[in-house]
Amino acid sequence: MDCVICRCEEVLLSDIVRAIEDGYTSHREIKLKTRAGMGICQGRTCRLLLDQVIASVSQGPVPKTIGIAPNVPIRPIMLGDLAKGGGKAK
Amino acid sequence: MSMYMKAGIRMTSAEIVVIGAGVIGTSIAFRLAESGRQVMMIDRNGIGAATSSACDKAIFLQSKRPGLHMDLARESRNMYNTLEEELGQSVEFKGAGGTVAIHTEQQMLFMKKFVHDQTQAGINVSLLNQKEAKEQQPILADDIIGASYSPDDAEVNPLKLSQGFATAAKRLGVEIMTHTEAIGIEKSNGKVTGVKTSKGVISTETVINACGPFASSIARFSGVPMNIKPRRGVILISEKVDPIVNGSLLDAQYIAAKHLSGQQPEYGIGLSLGQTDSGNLLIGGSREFVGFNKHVHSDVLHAIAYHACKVVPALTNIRIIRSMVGFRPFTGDGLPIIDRSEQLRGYILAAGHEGDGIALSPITGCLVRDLLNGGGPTSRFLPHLTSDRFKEKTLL
Amino acid sequence: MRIEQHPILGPLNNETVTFTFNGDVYEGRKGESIAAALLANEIRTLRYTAQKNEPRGIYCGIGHCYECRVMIGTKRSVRACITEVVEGMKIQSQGG
Amino acid sequence: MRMDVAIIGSGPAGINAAITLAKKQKSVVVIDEQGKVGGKLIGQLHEDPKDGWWIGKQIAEQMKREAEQVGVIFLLQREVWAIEPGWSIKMSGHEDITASYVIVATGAQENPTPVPGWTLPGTLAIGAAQVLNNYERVRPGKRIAIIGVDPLAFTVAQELKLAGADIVGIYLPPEGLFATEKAKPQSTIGYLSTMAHLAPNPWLRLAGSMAKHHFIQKMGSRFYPKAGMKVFGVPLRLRHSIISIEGTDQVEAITTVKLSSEGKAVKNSEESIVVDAVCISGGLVPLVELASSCKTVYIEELGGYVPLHSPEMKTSKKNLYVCGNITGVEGAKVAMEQGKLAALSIVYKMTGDEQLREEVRSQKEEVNRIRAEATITFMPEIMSGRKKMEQMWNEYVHESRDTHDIR
Repeated sequence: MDCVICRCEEVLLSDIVRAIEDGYTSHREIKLKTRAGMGICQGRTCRLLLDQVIASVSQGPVPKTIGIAPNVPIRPIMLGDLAKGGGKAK
Repeated sequence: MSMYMKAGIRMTSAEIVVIGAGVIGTSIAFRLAESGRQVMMIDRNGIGAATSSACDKAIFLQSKRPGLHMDLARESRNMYNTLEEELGQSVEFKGAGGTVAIHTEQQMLFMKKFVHDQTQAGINVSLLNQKEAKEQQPILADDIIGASYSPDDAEVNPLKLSQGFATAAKRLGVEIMTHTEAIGIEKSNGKVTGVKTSKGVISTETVINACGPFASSIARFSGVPMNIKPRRGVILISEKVDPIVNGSLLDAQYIAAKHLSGQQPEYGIGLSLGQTDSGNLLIGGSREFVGFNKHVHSDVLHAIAYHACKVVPALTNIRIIRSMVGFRPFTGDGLPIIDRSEQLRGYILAAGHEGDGIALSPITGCLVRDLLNGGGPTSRFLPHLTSDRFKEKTLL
Repeated sequence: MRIEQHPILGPLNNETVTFTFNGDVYEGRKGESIAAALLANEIRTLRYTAQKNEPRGIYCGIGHCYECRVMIGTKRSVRACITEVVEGMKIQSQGG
Repeated sequence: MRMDVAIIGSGPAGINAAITLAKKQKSVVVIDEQGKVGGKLIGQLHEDPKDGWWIGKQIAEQMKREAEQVGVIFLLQREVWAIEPGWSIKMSGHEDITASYVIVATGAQENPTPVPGWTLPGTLAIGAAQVLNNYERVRPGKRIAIIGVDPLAFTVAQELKLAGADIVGIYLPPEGLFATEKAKPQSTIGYLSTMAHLAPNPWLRLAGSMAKHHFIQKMGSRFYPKAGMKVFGVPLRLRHSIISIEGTDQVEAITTVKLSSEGKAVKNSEESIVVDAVCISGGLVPLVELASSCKTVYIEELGGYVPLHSPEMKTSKKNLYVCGNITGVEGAKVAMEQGKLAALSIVYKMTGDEQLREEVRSQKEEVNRIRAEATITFMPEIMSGRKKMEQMWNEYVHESRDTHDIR
């Protein structure tokens, strides 16, 4: 039975399986292809699930990706808050 | 079960090997396959996984300098009109026009001349007063003094673009090997004989280096030196919001950062704003020479955010969910190198589009096709895109 | 839904606050989260998704999944699960 | 604001670290994105065989009072979005905090188990149900089903029951991609046996003694009553799994299926059961994102990726320390002792005081003692996980002694 995997971007298990079968095999490729992990939670909820799907479809070990690119901001903050540190040099 | 999962290469020879599966490599692979060539495309990561997925989505014509740059961009822009039909899928292309916001009298002076030159060159672009600018782009700050507008500017989803080219190329028989890194070029008697990869050797007489900012590392083991250096660009991605941007938006500081070398703003900040079909805003950006350093100090993010809020105050309450770091292939004159190597036969370079990879992706496939096949509608551009134009001045 | 009597935790704080959700007026308890206040009023659906228009409510409860995001005035994507409801608060469902 | 130490996370680890530091006359700030202090502690409620009722909310309030008395500054409802060397803590609202030392005590997050229909309002991560029920005092539902068989599921089931909810059962997750072993009765009984010392739980004691050996595990799964057994009045259904959650605008029912002793779904055994809430328990995973600049290692027994750290809680980054569930999933009492240990290590490093060296040493022992005594073990192999970490740290120190300042 099909099931939502990425809740933010409404990506289904079948979407991910299809992408893997089409040759998009890594975490990043699946993200770029299906948008899984691109939403407001940035993969916090689906990251580990994606690893499991990859392992299952490719019949390999669960990829032990940390899945955490050191990507700031680590929390979604308002652009206005981010702007407060700017403009010093001007 | 996917064939890409297994290690090792099924095909061990190819007529042409394209290294790099970004918006440039995939476009080349597609056009070559279309012209009957047998092509293999390799990428150390995945389709469009590097620079082509860390860029904005605008196809701007009015930001280009009149002359060769403009002619290339215009021709490429026209190719977009039929591209989705050719690829058999949507790349979220929209001819929704583009606006350049003008904030200061100094910018106005610069933009007046810029727009004048562009109009002379036959570009459909006009200057808007404050009221017209706000009508065109209601989210602009009240203190803008005007804008320039072109209905010919357009936009596309870069992720869909490389995926679209790749899918269409595959349909035409191109074999795509992802997670396959080129680690050497095999040569004999001054000719290419193969590409050494992390998964084995592919014998070929023609190899195309379409590695964008990473082209230099391939060039190094080909023995053919080149001058492309990475210029880092950072873009902020917002949460999904209802459509608020009409087409694409730049500000005059962006144009200045692009074209004026003397008065660069700090971190090369200039606003570029676009919105994807999914509702996320892409808020750019910076231009910096920091090598391949992916770590972005918060000062850069602050500067981008500060500038964006100044030009578009409506963005203030929108949340930023992440930042994108891309390395643009910088040549120095804003134009790519599409050229055969003189020293090594069969080695072709197709890289160096800097921030125009998205705009010039369609035409680059045709340029390389015409370079290899001879003749063709784009061959008139090729003499201007050779690598020996840099012979006098070394950038690195 | 409120646990007025609890064998271990004793009686409940009875100080109330009044707030609105999508224009309707509700009563909550002082100090509780927006999510708790809405659930106590039997409201589980906080928003509908952008693409498929599916209902969503609180899921992780610790501010990670953002499923419970709501608008408070002009402030977007406020997490109902970790934000305290206060007197006079105007809460709106957020699209997307 | 310039501080000696900034602590991210006000859970039991972070807050105890803060109290310890403040008592040693260090200036310390605790930052949390929640409005209340205590992290996951606030929802906890269980009967401890030795100490009676453990009421997380009260313990958190008490610790907060103590912390404030000794001068700890709390910055709540601040989202930390970056930590830059120096240390500069970047927060929403753009308040500037610089600190000589940082302790990242961000705890753990839940690992979801996706089930068709799990996005319907009314389906909650089990930790969310716990906080709503015990802290907010709002029942997540009147009739509740629980997916996943693990210590947290048992604990929360009992807590929901205490608050008057009707628990229709604790079920196995659906068989498939995400719960291969967890979805099998046999391996679940094996897993339960590792929690045999879970004292407040009679069924587990039984399962524990029954399931020590593989053969008996097999027998157990075969003879496990199809109707389930009741554990403090909650049906534990090891021979049923939930295959979907139904409803239009919110949860209205679950569909269950019977399982063979091998864990295969029995044909035509689907049954629909009316519920208004479903809790999913999929285990906990350390939340390392704010410490992602440190070297991290994967240790299954600790819950996944964790920052590489010394037995004194220091990481590969100079003056960055960790404590609590970010270092491996354990109970609140262990987290508190780890917090104190991280704090003492920092004070020792700051002062070089020999007496502190002794305090650090004895606090390390205290952590181990509390760990050994824990009544709830989330990760059955936690001890071997901790040993692996110590080995990895020693290797790291050995490898990097010429290049790094790992003091």
